[in-house]
Amino acid sequence: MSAPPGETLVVREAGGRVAHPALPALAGAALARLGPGLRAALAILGFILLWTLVTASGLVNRELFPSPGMVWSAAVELWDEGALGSDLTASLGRAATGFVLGSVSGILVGLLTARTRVFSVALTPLLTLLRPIPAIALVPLAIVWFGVGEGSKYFVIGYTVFLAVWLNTHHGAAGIAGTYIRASRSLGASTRREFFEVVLPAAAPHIVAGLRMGAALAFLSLVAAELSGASSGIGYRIQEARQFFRTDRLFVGLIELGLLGALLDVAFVAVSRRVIHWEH
Amino acid sequence: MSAPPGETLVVREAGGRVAHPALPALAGAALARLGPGLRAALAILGFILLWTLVTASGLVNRELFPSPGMVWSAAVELWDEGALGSDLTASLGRAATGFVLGSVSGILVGLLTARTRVFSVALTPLLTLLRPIPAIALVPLAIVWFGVGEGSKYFVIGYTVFLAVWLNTHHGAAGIAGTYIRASRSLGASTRREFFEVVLPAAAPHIVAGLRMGAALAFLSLVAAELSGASSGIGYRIQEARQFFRTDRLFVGLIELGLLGALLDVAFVAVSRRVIHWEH
Amino acid sequence: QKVVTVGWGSYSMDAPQVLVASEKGYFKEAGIAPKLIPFQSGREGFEALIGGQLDVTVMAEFPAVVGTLRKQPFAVLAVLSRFVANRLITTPASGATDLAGLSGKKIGLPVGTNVQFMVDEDLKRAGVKAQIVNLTPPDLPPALLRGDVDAIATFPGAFGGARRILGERYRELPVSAYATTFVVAASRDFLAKDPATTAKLVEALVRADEVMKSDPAGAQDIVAKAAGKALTLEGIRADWDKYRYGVVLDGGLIDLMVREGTWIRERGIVRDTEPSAALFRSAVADAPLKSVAPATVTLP
Amino acid sequence: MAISPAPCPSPCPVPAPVTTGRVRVDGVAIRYRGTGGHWVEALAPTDLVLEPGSFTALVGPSGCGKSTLLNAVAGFVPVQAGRIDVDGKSVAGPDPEVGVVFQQYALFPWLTAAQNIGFALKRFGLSAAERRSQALAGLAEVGLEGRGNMYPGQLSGGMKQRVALARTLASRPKVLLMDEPFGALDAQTRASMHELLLGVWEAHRTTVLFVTHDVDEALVLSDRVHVMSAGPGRIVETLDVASPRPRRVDDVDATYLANRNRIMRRLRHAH
Amino acid sequence: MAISPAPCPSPCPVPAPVTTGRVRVDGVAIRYRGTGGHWVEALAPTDLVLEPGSFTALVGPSGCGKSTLLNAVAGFVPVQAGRIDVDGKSVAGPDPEVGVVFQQYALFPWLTAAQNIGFALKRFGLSAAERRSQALAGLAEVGLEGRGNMYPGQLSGGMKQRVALARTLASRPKVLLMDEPFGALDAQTRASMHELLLGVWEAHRTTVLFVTHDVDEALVLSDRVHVMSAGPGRIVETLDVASPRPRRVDDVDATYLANRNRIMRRLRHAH
Ligand SMILES: Nc1ncnc2c1ncn2[C@@H]1O[C@H](COP(=O)(O)OP(=O)(O)OP(=O)(O)O)[C@@H](O)[C@H]1O
Ligand SMILES: Nc1ncnc2c1ncn2[C@@H]1O[C@H](COP(=O)(O)OP(=O)(O)OP(=O)(O)O)[C@@H](O)[C@H]1O
Ligand SMILES: [Mg+2]
Ligand SMILES: [Mg+2]
Repeated sequence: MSAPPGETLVVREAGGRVAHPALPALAGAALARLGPGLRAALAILGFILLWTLVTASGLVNRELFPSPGMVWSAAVELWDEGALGSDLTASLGRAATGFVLGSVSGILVGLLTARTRVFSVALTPLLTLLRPIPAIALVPLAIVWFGVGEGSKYFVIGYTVFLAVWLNTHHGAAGIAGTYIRASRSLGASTRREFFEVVLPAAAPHIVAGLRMGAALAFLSLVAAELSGASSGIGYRIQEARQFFRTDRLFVGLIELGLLGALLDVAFVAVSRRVIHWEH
Repeated sequence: MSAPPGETLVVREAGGRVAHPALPALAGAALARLGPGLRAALAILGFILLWTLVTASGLVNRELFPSPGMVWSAAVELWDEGALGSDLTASLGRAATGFVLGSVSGILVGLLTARTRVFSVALTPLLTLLRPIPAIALVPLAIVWFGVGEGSKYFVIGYTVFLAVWLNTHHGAAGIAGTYIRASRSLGASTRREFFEVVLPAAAPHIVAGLRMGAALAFLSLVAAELSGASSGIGYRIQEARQFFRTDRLFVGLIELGLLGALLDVAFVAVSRRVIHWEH
Repeated sequence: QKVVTVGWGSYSMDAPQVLVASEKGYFKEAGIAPKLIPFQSGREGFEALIGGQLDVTVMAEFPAVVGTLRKQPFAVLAVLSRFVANRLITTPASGATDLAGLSGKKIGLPVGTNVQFMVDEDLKRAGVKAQIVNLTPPDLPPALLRGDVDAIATFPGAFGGARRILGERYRELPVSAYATTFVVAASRDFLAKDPATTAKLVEALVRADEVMKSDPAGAQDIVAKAAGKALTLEGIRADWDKYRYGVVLDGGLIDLMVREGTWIRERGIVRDTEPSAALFRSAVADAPLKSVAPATVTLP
Repeated sequence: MAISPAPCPSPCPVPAPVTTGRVRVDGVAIRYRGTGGHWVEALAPTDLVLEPGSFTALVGPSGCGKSTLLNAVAGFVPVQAGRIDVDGKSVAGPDPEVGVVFQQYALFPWLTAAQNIGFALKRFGLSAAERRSQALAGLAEVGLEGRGNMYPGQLSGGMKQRVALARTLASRPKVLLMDEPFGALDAQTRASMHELLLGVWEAHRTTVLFVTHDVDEALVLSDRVHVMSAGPGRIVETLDVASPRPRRVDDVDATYLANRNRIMRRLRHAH
Repeated sequence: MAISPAPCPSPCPVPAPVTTGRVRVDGVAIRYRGTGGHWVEALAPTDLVLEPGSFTALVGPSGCGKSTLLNAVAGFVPVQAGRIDVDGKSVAGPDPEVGVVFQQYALFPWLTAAQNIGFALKRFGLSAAERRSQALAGLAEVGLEGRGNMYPGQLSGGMKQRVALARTLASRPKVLLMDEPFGALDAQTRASMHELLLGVWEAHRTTVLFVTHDVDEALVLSDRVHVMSAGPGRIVETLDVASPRPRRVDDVDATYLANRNRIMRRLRHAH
């Protein structure tokens, strides 16, 4: 889908058509030589510097827009309280459980709707109507139906995960190249073998893409799920920080979400590259 | 990506390998003959029937799980109050404004990060860290930063839209086939013409896909945006229903979201098929 | 007409002065056009006040305590009412008839609010240990109904809804004399820029307060009209006595703020400031109320 | 990429006569439902016989119905009229007795080369070890010793098509259908695949139906060439190729040239 | 799909001698940075001269550096050593004087056929109406009258490549570089494209460098064939094709056959 990363640059250098090959181009060429990790670190350092300058300038209310130093102190405070660790455990546990529930059901329903017309006709319109309903709108129902314990949180997280995984699985399993099916049949495979040995692996890249999206969504719906009925977790801690006007602690929560989510995604991509090794 | 819809069925019929070509297969064949609209209507009718049966069975508390009839009455009630119409206007207005703000900025930043290395290096890591932070976690900050009026709502909606549109625009504009660029340059196009006449249209299918996702997200974040400082809108009405334990009115809100979101998506696809006519 | 933005919630019963002054035209007479902006909670209104989005807001005292400890630029102008009928709500299924009966049981409430302060104080006084479950107000009655928790504690405005949902299973447990104290507060900016308007605003509230005392039935009609479907006239009449209305500034407010401040500090989340009486006194701007009704200001 | 040696030691042993793999296409016509709901006539009523062990090519311009005819023999596409028999048994669906090699290889990318061949062997109820050793033997036959653990994505186009050929042969078909199997390969790789295919064919002596639009390919490989034309698809000319085997692409003669010019001219007027 | 008539009325008028479009490749070597960071030698130092108005083909197996050499002449790829001149001017980047036709057409799918050609005409500062009429004339030249408002997605592969050819010619190049332009077409369409290309070439008399791995194509089209070999890419044989024009694919002679066998054999040993 994308051109080899180096090539565009070569064309540009060879073309010599850039009207002002000034600072951006030169900086770009210099940056190209750094590794991707180093580049990201540099960008984040630059951002923190900017952030420090803005808060130090006195233009903003630091209680509402804390400086990096204040956020760091708040993180240390949360760590000393032991809240950082326990929040992580609680949130990751919830996200993981909701993710497993949502993705298992999403894969099953997706395979059903993709490969059996009756299920497709019966379920696709309903699922299409469910998609625009956000998890947060379902929190009240979740509490009523599943109680204030972990059940409702699993439901809210699992719901968003389910929709993403179902959609991807459905498209993957419905769009399998006809030649795979033809090859399988003309090699004498039974319907059962066709399903397990051809349909499933052929849809696997899409399923894994759905799982990746689902993992991101499990994270995104965590805050909504922990709004009510939780007494630990990142979402809870964000709520608590809000109640006590601790914007610095709120920022810690947001940064936790950002870092964890990004790390999770990187880990997910690394693992899925191994599972779906033939796609790369 | 997907095989022509008719073909799989043909293969199946010809194959004659289905062990029990019983009810599902026959029903499937019959359903295949109906139009897609009719099939969806049938499915939804069936679902409403099922729902009626469940609520009539007395197995569920109807205060917490209202019957279709109760939901219909609640909808009529809301209509008579004039709330249905005003909610729609308010919510659609907010979603539209947030969508426009988010998508314009998303397209601009996406084109910048895709075509200029310095911006890519500086912004991509930050945007990656922002992605796992849900809109709802930003609501407290939005109120403080952007006010209680519509500003904070536009921010919350625009934020989610921005991330989706940026990501798609970035991938679209970064992954343009090298031959288009080469063709453009060897036909004597200037950098300016290359950008407006080649890069932009070549990235357009991805941008439009991002806009479609953004439109869905504008809808999904509406409820979060209307949690605070709103006195109308579907999200507000859902909150209100929750405060007063009117599960029937809550269902009306959820169904509104589902229907509107689905309709919007259908409309979006229809329009974008015309805009990106060459992709079909 | 000077436009004043006012943070507002479902406070029809908690702060009827605002509705009465509006209806009677006292604001208009004072040259003020109040613009009510609704919030789900006093907390959000307070956030908007701090963010410079509101001129004044109505809320319970608790956010003011936190805001003072966090040195936010605002001031309390006056107390509007005190809700003196706080209760824990339970059902027969819990088997509890008093606080002691909740020992080892689960109590649902919104954590980080005055409700938690109230329950904590009472449990401590009674020497009872119970498990607190954090729930947003709308989720409290269904959680109790489902038996997820054994009792709930909620905000004054939510008792009616809880009674409706729980039906005949609705039971109340008496609690201590904690009174939710509803105040009106202004941003420091607004106070500094327009002291005259502030005083006129307070004056209009004082006039409304007097009407409520002299003609409660008329005031109740006004509230019923303004509240629309959310409250019935009968409900308003039945609950009227659960409030002690009066635009005042008294020592009781400071005492309560110190108690809450100490409690918050013990929880360890806000610990940068000593919750002294002097600190909270400094968060109260008594000049406007003093200028229109000096007798109602009895601060130490 | 080494090209495998000449298909048999000279003098060639006379192969035993083949008796199975007779394909009879009898008045077969095929229509598709087009996008507008109306029918597209893809193949006019067509008769065709493939003798056991023969190698037949089908050439013709794009869209003339070559794949349609082949897919009907493979059991992928139902016929609207007429019937297709393989050894007297009517074709009702895909059958491992009728093997197919596809242009796009259709190797399963999630299986290694050996596992792909193993997939075809499963129907014989062998043990895993037997399957593995037979799969490796199949790979060796197409010149891919030691590549058993490579995934299709790691193989070049020519190698992929060799694996696909080995996989199809592993299910021991009596008839081998090939739909532009070398269409995606460059001219040099294609030439070496021709030699390989002929070698394998001499060894297995299945009946082959080979679809291509490359006249040279048809002439190098087959005993008989059917030229098709579109609108609706039908056979417009049949030509027997008598040149002795083994044939060499880089050493063709005047008969070859005459046949080539004749088919070329036929194709120019066929579309 | 009608094939355009013979390239010129007989007797052919003797064309005026062409003087521009001389390409000189002088000791050009090209390396790429591979995935591991180390360098891949794609083209060993190579000399090559394309005479004004000549038609030169480059044949060779996949990966032997044909595209690399062509892309260097086009200014797409920087050279590591040596220099490339077009009419004495060193190539520093893409230039409309050196037109390129790509295998994957590279037509802009969001523009109609006429607009695609108009894209190339913009640099001449014409009015929109003039652009349109010149674009339509260009389309007519490649046999696509009346197709101006069709989008590339609505055209067949052969038609797309005609539009691409017309677009490149519209920028009035002195040199025309074609990288396997007909590789994706079926054999019949390809043959008709050959006639079309030769007709256009006779009319414009640009210098043509034509990359292919199809020996027949090279022999039918060109004055001179360079055979390349890989590891690193280099020219291993050069062959002048003297057969008189116009040549016909469906009526080739013995000289043709000798040349063909010679190149085929060279290629067998080249990779
Ligand atoms: N599944 C299908 N649905 C509708 N029409 C089809 C289908 N498959 C093929 N056709 C049509 O039937 C005709 C014959 O197609 P077929 O694929 O058999 O041609 P072909 O000779 O194999 O062409 P090519 O050389 O391009 O592979 C064409 O007009 C094609 O458009
Ligand atoms: N952008 C690139 N980066 C690294 N290596 C490259 C690049 N482009 C080509 N190569 C390598 O250079 C060599 C020559 O490639 P080139 O594309 O010129 O071959 P070719 O003769 O055109 O092949 P084909 O017939 O397949 O088009 C090959 O080994 C190829 O892998
Ligand atoms: Mg075909
Ligand atoms: Mg190439």
